[in-house]
Amino acid sequence: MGADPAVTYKDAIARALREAMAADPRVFVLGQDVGKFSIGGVTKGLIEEFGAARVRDCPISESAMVGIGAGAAMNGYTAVIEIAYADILAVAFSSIVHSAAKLNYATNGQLRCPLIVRAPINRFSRHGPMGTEVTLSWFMNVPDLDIAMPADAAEAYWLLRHAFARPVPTIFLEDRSLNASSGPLGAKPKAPGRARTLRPGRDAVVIAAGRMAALARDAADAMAASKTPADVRVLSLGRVKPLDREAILEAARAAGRVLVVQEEPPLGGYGPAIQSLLDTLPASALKRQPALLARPETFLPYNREEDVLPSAETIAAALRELLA
Amino acid sequence: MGADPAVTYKDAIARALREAMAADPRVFVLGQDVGKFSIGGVTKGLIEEFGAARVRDCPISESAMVGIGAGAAMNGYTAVIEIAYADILAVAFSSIVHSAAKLNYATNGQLRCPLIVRAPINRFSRHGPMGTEVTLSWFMNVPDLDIAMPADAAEAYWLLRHAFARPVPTIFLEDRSLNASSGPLGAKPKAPGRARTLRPGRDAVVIAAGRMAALARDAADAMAASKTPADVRVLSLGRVKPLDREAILEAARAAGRVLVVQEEPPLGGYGPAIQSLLDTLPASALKRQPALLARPETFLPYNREEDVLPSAETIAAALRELLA
Amino acid sequence: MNTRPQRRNDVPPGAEPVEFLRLMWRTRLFEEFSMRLKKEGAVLGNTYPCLGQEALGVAALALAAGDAVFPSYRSRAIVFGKGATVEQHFREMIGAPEAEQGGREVFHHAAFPGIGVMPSSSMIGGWAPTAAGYALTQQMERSGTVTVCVIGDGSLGAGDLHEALNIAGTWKLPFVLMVENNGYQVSAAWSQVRAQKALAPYVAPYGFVTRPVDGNNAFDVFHSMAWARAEALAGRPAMLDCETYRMGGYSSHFGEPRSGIEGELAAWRARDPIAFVEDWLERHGGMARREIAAVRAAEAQAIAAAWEKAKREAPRRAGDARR
Amino acid sequence: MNTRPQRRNDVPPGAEPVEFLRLMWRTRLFEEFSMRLKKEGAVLGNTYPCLGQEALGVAALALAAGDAVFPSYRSRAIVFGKGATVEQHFREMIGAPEAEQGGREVFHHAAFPGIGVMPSSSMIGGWAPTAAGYALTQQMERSGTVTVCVIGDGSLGAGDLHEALNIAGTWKLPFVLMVENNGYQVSAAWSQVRAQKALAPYVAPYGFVTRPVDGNNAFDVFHSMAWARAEALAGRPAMLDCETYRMGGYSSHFGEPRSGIEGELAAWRARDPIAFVEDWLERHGGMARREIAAVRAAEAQAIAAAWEKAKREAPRRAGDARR
Ligand SMILES: Cc1ncc(C[n+]2csc(CCOP(=O)(O)OP(=O)(O)O)c2C)c(N)n1
Ligand SMILES: Cc1ncc(C[n+]2csc(CCOP(=O)(O)OP(=O)(O)O)c2C)c(N)n1
Ligand SMILES: [Mg+2]
Ligand SMILES: [Mg+2]
Repeated sequence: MGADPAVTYKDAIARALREAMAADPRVFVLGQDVGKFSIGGVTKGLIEEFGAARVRDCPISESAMVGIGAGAAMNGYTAVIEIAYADILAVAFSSIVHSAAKLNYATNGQLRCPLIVRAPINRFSRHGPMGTEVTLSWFMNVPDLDIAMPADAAEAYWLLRHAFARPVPTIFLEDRSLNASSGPLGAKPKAPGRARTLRPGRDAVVIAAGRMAALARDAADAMAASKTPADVRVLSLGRVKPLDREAILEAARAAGRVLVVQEEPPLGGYGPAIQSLLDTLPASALKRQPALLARPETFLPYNREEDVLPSAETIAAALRELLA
Repeated sequence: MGADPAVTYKDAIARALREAMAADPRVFVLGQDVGKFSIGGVTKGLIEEFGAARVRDCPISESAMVGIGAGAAMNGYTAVIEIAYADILAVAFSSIVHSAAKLNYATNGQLRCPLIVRAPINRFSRHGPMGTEVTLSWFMNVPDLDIAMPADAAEAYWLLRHAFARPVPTIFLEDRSLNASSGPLGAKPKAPGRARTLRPGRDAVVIAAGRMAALARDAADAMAASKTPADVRVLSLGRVKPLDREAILEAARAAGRVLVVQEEPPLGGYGPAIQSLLDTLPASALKRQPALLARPETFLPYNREEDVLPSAETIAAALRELLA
Repeated sequence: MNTRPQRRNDVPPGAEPVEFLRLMWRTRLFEEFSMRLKKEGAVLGNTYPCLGQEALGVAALALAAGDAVFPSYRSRAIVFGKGATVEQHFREMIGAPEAEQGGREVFHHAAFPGIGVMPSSSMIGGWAPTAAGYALTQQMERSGTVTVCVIGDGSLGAGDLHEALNIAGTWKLPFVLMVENNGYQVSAAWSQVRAQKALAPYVAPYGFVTRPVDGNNAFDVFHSMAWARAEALAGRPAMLDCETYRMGGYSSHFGEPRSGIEGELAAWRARDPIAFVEDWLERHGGMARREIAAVRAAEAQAIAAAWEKAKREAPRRAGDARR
Repeated sequence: MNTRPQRRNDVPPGAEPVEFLRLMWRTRLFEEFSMRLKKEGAVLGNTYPCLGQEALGVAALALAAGDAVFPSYRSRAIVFGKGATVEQHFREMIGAPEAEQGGREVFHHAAFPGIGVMPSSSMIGGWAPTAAGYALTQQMERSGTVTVCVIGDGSLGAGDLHEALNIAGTWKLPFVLMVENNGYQVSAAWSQVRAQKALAPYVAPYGFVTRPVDGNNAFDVFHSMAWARAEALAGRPAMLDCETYRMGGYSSHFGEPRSGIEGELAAWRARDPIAFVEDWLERHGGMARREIAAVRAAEAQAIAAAWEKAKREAPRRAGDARR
């Protein structure tokens, strides 16, 4: 098979997209500045390779762009919609929930809605409270909707590939702050879309997605190397929805101590959903109550958002407390 | 003081609205069919009493209607926006989250955003998957946003009055299926917006909001009267956000057994948020793991939505299991 | 199917005015029948009758089988025109599991994709983007077919409509916007919700060719759709601004919300779209009054029979949680 | 403040062309200065320079103090025109807790409500409804003031804009829509995203009076806003379609995304709005070249001083989590 070279997170996304377009002439791209000028870099070169009919620069009409994707799905096409940043999903909310996610249900399975909405999380780009948000919570409880939040290049690549095989819309919350991170893509996962153990460990498990999973690995590595070492497993959800209940329950049982970390406030997102799931275990299954590390109930400033977000340090501190 | 006559849920809302308009000339109403023809009945008579400048029939432009409310708030006005039914909040999502909820934060407190969005839950009206939804989950994790879900006439009245005193936007999820229910309004609560015990009980507590709280009371009453009686407390959240953490923790500690009931699927809403909160209690504080009764991860059909929603019977069954 | 533009009011080859009449009676009688069913509690779904707007349905007869229609909730006529049957409708209204939507979506948003009847949305304006998306795929495949998006005039307020039209116009999609311009949005007269009654001025700048249509004249509707279809296929998205009037309540769950409309009702009653075609058939179509009456009778009988059949074949009793 | 309509290109009483020049230099020099700061890493916020569009700011000089402006993110000129200071801007860019937005909102969306500079939104089009809401309250109070909503031409795509304009037009709000029509939406030329360049045809049907404006001619901008304000107060919402050109990149965080624009740049360089006013002052305003040059020098000096002061008074170092 040869070597498995490191690929950046951004290139991994670009590669999965390119491959899907090459494989299926009915895959096409909608977005702003996705053509000759690729604003985020992910669609670079696609217009030259696949033509302007399949790589379409759009007006500032995200609601219609998603609706167009749903309409195209009714005729067997798969649209990949690039949203400038995740906060903008708000203006497309109705199209995502009502037009796309409900299509299969409302038509009783007559029509399906494969559709991918790429919505980069823009945190640390200094865009302020309307330009840096994670936005997972808005969609977490909407049925028939997949949500991916890749933590590294391999997850990004395989989850995006997997999304093309799904009969439902996927919100693909890639994280711009991870764009330059890199790693090998590895072999095709046997069960794509399942949670992944980023790092084994027996004393506790951190469950997280996206950048928080990456930070949790840093925190766990640091704790393993510290003077009072701890052996912490990190479970990366990758695809947050459908939630990999089985993997979560298995990891929780095995470690007995669970820390969930998310960047959003504590009243929604995968954090409380996982805690709710863990309540289905008998009380004796865990050694401690599961803990949630989340940001306080506040929006994100453009300056010093890191002050309110979990960091490798606060993750480690929360783990120490859990292990105490 | 005299008698406290029974008032219907709908009239309670109408009364609170009328009183607010009478008290403050800068309160005004936006909606479709809120004027001469009051489609839901709540705004009936307001246009005659307060004039067409303050009771405004609008085009089908919910996003702009909420945005207009936010702009009016910047000049000291309070808009009460009637949305035809809660599902339609989806098209106003960006205006609610970005324009209204973030106003105070983004301007660093220079501008506040009192604003009330009345969004009736339309369940059982036979409007299908886009016309019967509860929609709380969409907003549960948005900071600086109040959400009310009144379970009875008294809650409806006092929570709406309270909303006018709040410096943040309120999403007022009144439930049309409760419109005809009635009860006395009671005296002004000492701490408006706090959770309310609808029914005392020592063996367990059901925590719920809106129609689910009303059904939980029925279930608890039936269990008290049954052959193997149980004494179940019902805590009605009323205002779901801010979440009354104190009351929830107190009730959980006191009863030792907690059932949370909600109509939405289990991955969002107040249910998981409450379970997450309960995880902050020491494991020994509760006799059993908290349980969540929610509808499965599915949308609502127009026919037989009751098949997938919690009922007094399934609530009672979940309680029996919790008490076993 | 003749899709080239025709002189208005001509009877085009391939479309018989008697077919217009059949479709219009089917529509009207179905609306009346289903309002009765709802009143009697025999069905669950609310109805949004298109009484007085029946002529709009003949637009479907100017379309090809591969053309798609995204109807509004008040588009019974065009849905029948595309070939959906009364019986299918009854099954949906009962909410039978055997129905295409399986009791999930309401009958006035029912989709029958096999015959080009596509889903609507409960969000007014929300199906304009999906219709544009469908039209985009028709353009990409060079299929020679078009998508018709039917909206009520109240949709003008909805941002989604504008986003979709701007894109459809800019991309020159094979897209026809057909407006059921009845001048009301539930209780609000058009002047309360927009600056001018016609929608064409709003739509033309997006890059649409537009045409005012007498929506109560089946001939005008038919020819206009044939014209619009040809325009759209030639890269000129088209808009038909069909002026008409709702001769009854907004829906079965509200009484008539408008007041002071007696004059309007009388004026529009004189423009009854069915009487218009019946007169034409008698004067120019060589049909006797008796033959004309038979059209109505046959439709009435078919509807009654379809109801009996739907009831029998979809025996599951409608649930109603409130009682 | 003169707000009655004037003949275009007249110098109105109460507004001195030298003030136009001051404001335009302040704007241009500030943009250049802050781009440099960003490049050097001295500030956090990205900048969206309005180079070449500086004349649009003089619209503020035709407004009354009580008038509100909801700017776009590229409206530095009109924000300065309303009285926000360079120093305030620097404080915002540093993200200092002492700044009005306290380091929360980005400087190009900063609100200074006390002087009528209202919040923008990161959602393109999203501030048109809030501006309409503010105008509604002005109408309800019969305040004799107006609200100006400034948008880039890319906003035409956004549904929120259309919803707001339809309402503003129908309700005859004291509302002025001012379009910074530079023909581009980041990398997309107008023809990629709409059917026609001018926005007036889209806006007029909503019930707006419209006027094409030479956005690089400060006199035209000034008089047009005076006209628009009077119209809006008289119950005729007004729209100014200001044609202009962005003489530089979209923002400090992307290089110039457009290609093949050399010809356009050259053509528009010949229409430099600052040179235009300077020429006018020399030819008709009785100012010597030296006096004219002193205007620029004074602004440059004031900006440098303001930066020094802002740095001193807002000493908290900007955080940058990535490094
Ligand atoms: C986004 C949205 N807002 C409000 C409603 C409630 N509603 C349903 S139909 C309707 C009026 C539609 O009027 P029009 O489009 O003119 O259709 P008509 O009833 O006249 O055929 C309204 C306000 C809705 N379904 N969707
Ligand atoms: C709803 C929304 N979609 C996309 C963006 C990303 N975006 C920011 S500015 C911009 C272009 C705006 O163009 P225009 O309005 O013409 O302003 P100009 O930059 O030319 O001044 C885009 C696409 C956004 N901020 N909001
Ligand atoms: Mg209508
Ligand atoms: Mg522009």
